[in-house]
Amino acid sequence: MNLSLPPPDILLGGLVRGSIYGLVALGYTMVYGILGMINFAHGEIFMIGMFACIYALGFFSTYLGTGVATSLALSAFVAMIFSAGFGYANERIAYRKLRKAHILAPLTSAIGLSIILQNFVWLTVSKNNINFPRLYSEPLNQVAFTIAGAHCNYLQLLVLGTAVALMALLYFFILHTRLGIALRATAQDQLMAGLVGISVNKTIGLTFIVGSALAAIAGVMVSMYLGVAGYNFGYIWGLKAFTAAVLGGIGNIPGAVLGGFIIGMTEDVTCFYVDAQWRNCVTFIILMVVLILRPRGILGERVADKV
Amino acid sequence: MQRHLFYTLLLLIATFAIGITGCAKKDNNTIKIGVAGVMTGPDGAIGGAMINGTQIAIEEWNAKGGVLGKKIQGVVRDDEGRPEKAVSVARELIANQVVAVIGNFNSGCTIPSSQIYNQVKIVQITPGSTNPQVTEQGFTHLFRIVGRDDQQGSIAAKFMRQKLGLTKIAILSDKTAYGEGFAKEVQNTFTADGGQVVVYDGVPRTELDFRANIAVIKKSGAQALLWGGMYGQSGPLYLQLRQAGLDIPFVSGNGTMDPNFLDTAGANATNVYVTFGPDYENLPSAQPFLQKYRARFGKEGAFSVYGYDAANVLFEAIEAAGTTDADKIAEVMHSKTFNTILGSVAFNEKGDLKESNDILWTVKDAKFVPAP
Amino acid sequence: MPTRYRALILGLLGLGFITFPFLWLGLKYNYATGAITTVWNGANGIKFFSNLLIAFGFVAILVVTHYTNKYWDWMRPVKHTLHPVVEIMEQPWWKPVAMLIVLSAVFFLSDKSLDLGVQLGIYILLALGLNITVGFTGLLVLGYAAFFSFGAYIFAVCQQLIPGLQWWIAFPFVFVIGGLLGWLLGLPCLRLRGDYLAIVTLGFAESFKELLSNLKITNGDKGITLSPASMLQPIPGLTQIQTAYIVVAVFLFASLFFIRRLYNSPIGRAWVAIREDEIAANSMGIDVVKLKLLAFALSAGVGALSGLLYILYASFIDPSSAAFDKSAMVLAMVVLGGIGSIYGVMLGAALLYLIPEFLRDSQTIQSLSPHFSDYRLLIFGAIMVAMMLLRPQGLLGSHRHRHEIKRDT
Amino acid sequence: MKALLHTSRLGKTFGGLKAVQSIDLTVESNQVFSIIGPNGAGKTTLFNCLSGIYTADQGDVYFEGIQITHLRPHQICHLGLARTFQNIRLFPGLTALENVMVGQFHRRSLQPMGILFKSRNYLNEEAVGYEAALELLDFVGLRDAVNTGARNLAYGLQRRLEIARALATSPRILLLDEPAAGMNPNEAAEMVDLIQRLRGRGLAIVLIEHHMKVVMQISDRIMVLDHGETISTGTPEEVRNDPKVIAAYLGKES
Repeated sequence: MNLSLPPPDILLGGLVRGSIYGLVALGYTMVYGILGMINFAHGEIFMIGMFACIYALGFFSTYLGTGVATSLALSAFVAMIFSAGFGYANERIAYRKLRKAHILAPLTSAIGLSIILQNFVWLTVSKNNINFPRLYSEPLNQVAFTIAGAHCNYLQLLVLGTAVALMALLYFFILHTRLGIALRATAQDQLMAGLVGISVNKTIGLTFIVGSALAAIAGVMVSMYLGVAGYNFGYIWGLKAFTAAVLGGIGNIPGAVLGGFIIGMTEDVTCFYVDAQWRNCVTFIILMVVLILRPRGILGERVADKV
Repeated sequence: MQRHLFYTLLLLIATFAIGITGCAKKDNNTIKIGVAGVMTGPDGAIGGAMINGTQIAIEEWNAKGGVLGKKIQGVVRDDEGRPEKAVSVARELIANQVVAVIGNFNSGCTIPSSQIYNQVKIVQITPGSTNPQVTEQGFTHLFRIVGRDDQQGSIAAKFMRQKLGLTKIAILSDKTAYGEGFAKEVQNTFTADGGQVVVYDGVPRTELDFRANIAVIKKSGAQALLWGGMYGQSGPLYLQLRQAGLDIPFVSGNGTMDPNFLDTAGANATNVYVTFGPDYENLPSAQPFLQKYRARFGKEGAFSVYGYDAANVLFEAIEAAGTTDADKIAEVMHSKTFNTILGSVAFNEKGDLKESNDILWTVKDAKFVPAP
Repeated sequence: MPTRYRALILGLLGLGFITFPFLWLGLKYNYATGAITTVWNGANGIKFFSNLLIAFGFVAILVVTHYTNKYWDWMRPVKHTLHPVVEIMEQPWWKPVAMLIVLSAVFFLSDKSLDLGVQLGIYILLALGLNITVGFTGLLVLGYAAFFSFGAYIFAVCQQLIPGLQWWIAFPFVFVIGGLLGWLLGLPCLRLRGDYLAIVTLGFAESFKELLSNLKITNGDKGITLSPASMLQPIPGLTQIQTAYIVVAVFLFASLFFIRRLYNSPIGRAWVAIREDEIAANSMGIDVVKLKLLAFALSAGVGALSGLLYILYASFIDPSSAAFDKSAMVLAMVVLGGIGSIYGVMLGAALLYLIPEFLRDSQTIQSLSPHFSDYRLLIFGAIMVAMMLLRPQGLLGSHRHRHEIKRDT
Repeated sequence: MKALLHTSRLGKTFGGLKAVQSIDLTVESNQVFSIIGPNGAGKTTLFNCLSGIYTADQGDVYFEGIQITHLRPHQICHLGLARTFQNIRLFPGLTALENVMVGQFHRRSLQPMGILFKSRNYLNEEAVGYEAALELLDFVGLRDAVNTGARNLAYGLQRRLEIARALATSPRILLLDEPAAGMNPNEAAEMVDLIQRLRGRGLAIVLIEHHMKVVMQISDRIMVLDHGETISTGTPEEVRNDPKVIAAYLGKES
């Protein structure tokens, strides 16, 4: 145990991880906010995003022969479309009919769907981790600048920048656009929102689509960042992102981002002060303590019981 | 009353369902051999390639007429690399009345499952588990056809200390029996040799982002990184090490010895050292097997040869014992010398190879080659 | 009608589009340059679908069950829930008969069937335990596997510290300590409602798992194997697996017996009252926190007990036993069988455990499609989704469970 | 002789909204005490404070001289205060009989061994409870619906079942929250009859009601609330003639 300040590259790594957690957590939090249900298949949609992007890269370089930067941008977009498609299918299949059933029914069907998606990729793509093509990730892995001996590469900057920008955009979207208002109204009271002319089905579908698209971006960045993609990434990263959403106060958008950063930083700082093997443990213990002290998470609000 | 009848009926059906599901067809014309190993999950490629090698051996023997005049039936089970699953696979294989077992791959799986096999005294031969503890349990029916981690670990440590002349190294491992065992051996040998281990840490098996660990290593001023773990994590670890601007040697055990590592690490992977068995690719004895394997499954894995050898040794022993009695087979295996692709093989009283033939490999032009 | 078909066709087209690359394209890396290309890989998709052909059998079963849904009601008990004890004074004849059937099965089942039976029994016990919280009291617990591995680890650690610890001594202790852990965990979080409890228990299970994989005393990720002295000793005249079967069966019957009695007592009625309406129950003089804690502790105790049975049988435990997939599996058993219905839960456990086993081992299916065992989890997931859509109250659950577990408003 | 239920300067605020403030009320035993007032006057909030669902911010509640302000709902129930809810809160999945038997919970000696092994004592208690529950269902006129699921009962019967369930806790005082809401005159008359009979059992009753006819018919004392404050208390006759009450109900005369 040392008491010196952690080196800057640890803080940077923590920030990058945290922003990815935050992006995935947004999907959990949005669905929870509007439906009051936990979307257990969200992690798998994140995982689909990585694979869709890798396929798209291959497709563009085979049939269109576009340059590296163009291919990447296009592929990220394609990944968003595919993830959004899976997210929407998830809502249609596992949630729409069960919206009024008791809470365990959609939970079970979502768990079932996540098993399906995981095994689908496992069976059709690969049982092992596959690589993110180096040609596209290597230029971004060049060192952009160095502070205090810490190398910061373009990818890390890109991840951080994209994450923060997307979160801000989403926040603006929810607060200030017509659709955002419809979304918030549906979250408050579905019946009433329907009565004042909001299409509840469309709004909920949209929530899934937006959340899934964000997850796809996170997926693309994760597979670039790690160099690999695997069928079980959805479970591993999804669980952490879910933890982040809960920590920040599930249903609360700034909360998800905050939770993501807290968890990312905690993990990496634990690695420096204690030991890498304790990082998950410390994270979950923090979660437990926060939940016991503030049951609704850091930014969550207390809701009074209706009698 | 109807309801009571219904429940009784349901129960009867359930009992019979268990009965039918569990009913193994008795067949006296085959010899069942259990093949257990990791086929899915992060180690799926390397374990699957090992099992493919075993399968080729089984087919060759069946083409020759089988063992003791009976066809060999391989009962292949996936332990997913998880010890818990390996134990239930072991129970299942025993219930299936297998004569002997080839497997498991991961040391973490072999150690608990061997205890199950030991209870009923079934011959088990592992083609991939290198942790010393596997054979230190004192089981008479357990054999291993690869080198041990203490041999492997001391080779790696001596290489770093004496050949590269390093004094400070960092050690990272996954927390499995294999990874941690290997890391421990290196640590012991390296410090005994006058070196210093500045970082010693473990990461979970599912972790792929090592940037925080690398930052710690960088700060510690280590001159080399030793990784005790599997190729699934080696690739990203190597990539991230180089991205952080650390060009120190990356030394690892035989878990890294898989083409998948090269795919991830990239074409210009340099300064990588891996301990592994002899160079089979240039052995004339391996050529027929390699041709057959490549024609059928594509590029072989590092442990395909070991899987093939383990199966051959086992069948030869059964043939020589003239019976499927486990005690007899074990006796033969302890006493006989077998000819395999990797040379002649004999087992000591622990079940280990009498002579380990591990050497150090390096990567050159995206290929593993023996280190000069 | 046409609009319905149009939606269906559009949906299928959409699904076809989003699954297209995964099914029909292959990836080719060029490792020298790091570039990637895709190739048409029709064989992949054809293999996928041809292996799934068998699944049409299941689709047929589901369709049939869907249309015979209304006839199912005769299957479930006439009086489904609790009744005052005075009404059920007479002992049904079928119970001892059923017990005898199950117990005597030990003599004519093969070892493999006994192995299945033992594991199934342990799963049923787990599902029964979880049913106390999720089914009776309406507390959604997502980290139930933590109690399971806790029970197993308690014994595994103790037998390391006390050499020669006999297996049968452990049962009462493990039950009590497991219950105590449940009680301690419940203490701070039972003031939370609904899904927050679920989240806390999930977090607890994960941190427990991480703790297990880091502590020295639990031997980290490598797990603990029992020493031979502490393993399940065979009853004279029986093999070890037969003994295990009988021990599991006896514990299963005992828990079934006691859980049913509790369910039909004032305590059971209070639990259901809490599930149905917590505030009303509180106003009717029920100490909600105390009863919830009781349910939590009992459920944890049963979970720990099944963990102990597991380690006695498998003689090995490692941290992955506390992972979320096990909790999810047990929860799926409870939900699929019918929340709150004791027999439903047993049926759910039996189906969910036996279906994948059956799919893997059936010779007929193997010969029709050799790789089918790989596809069993996929089909398992599909069954879970389909069941929820067609019969959200579970197989033996009644319709009235639909609205019971309310969401936070 | 202490009053059965007594509050002093009771107040409860939600955020900035003063739902009820400085309420003083006194209910004597075997009295029917009605609380009336326009919608949003704070009647139900007052009930929730009395029965412990909300904890009052200011002031105290006394039950037979014992301070119950900070007790939890079940503890208040144990002392002998039972209530019904404005929007019926039965246990919909249970039968009528089971609903009533839930109300007997706190009077049982719950010995785990007794339950698990069916001791004689436990079986006796269960049988006594069973008879008592049947008697109560008979009393409220639900004899025929003993084994009907609460969800399947008609609206009026659900109200009655709620009363039977509250009675099963053997209270000294019963808080009824709009028992006649949404009923036609016939049903309302039956409800009046039921309340009279309840009084005959020696219970004190606190009633929230909008049916003026019902209130005037059966109340001993009436309290009028408006905007969380008491504007009038007295006998039906006094309240009816109170100009403040008329103003609150009909609007201020200009």
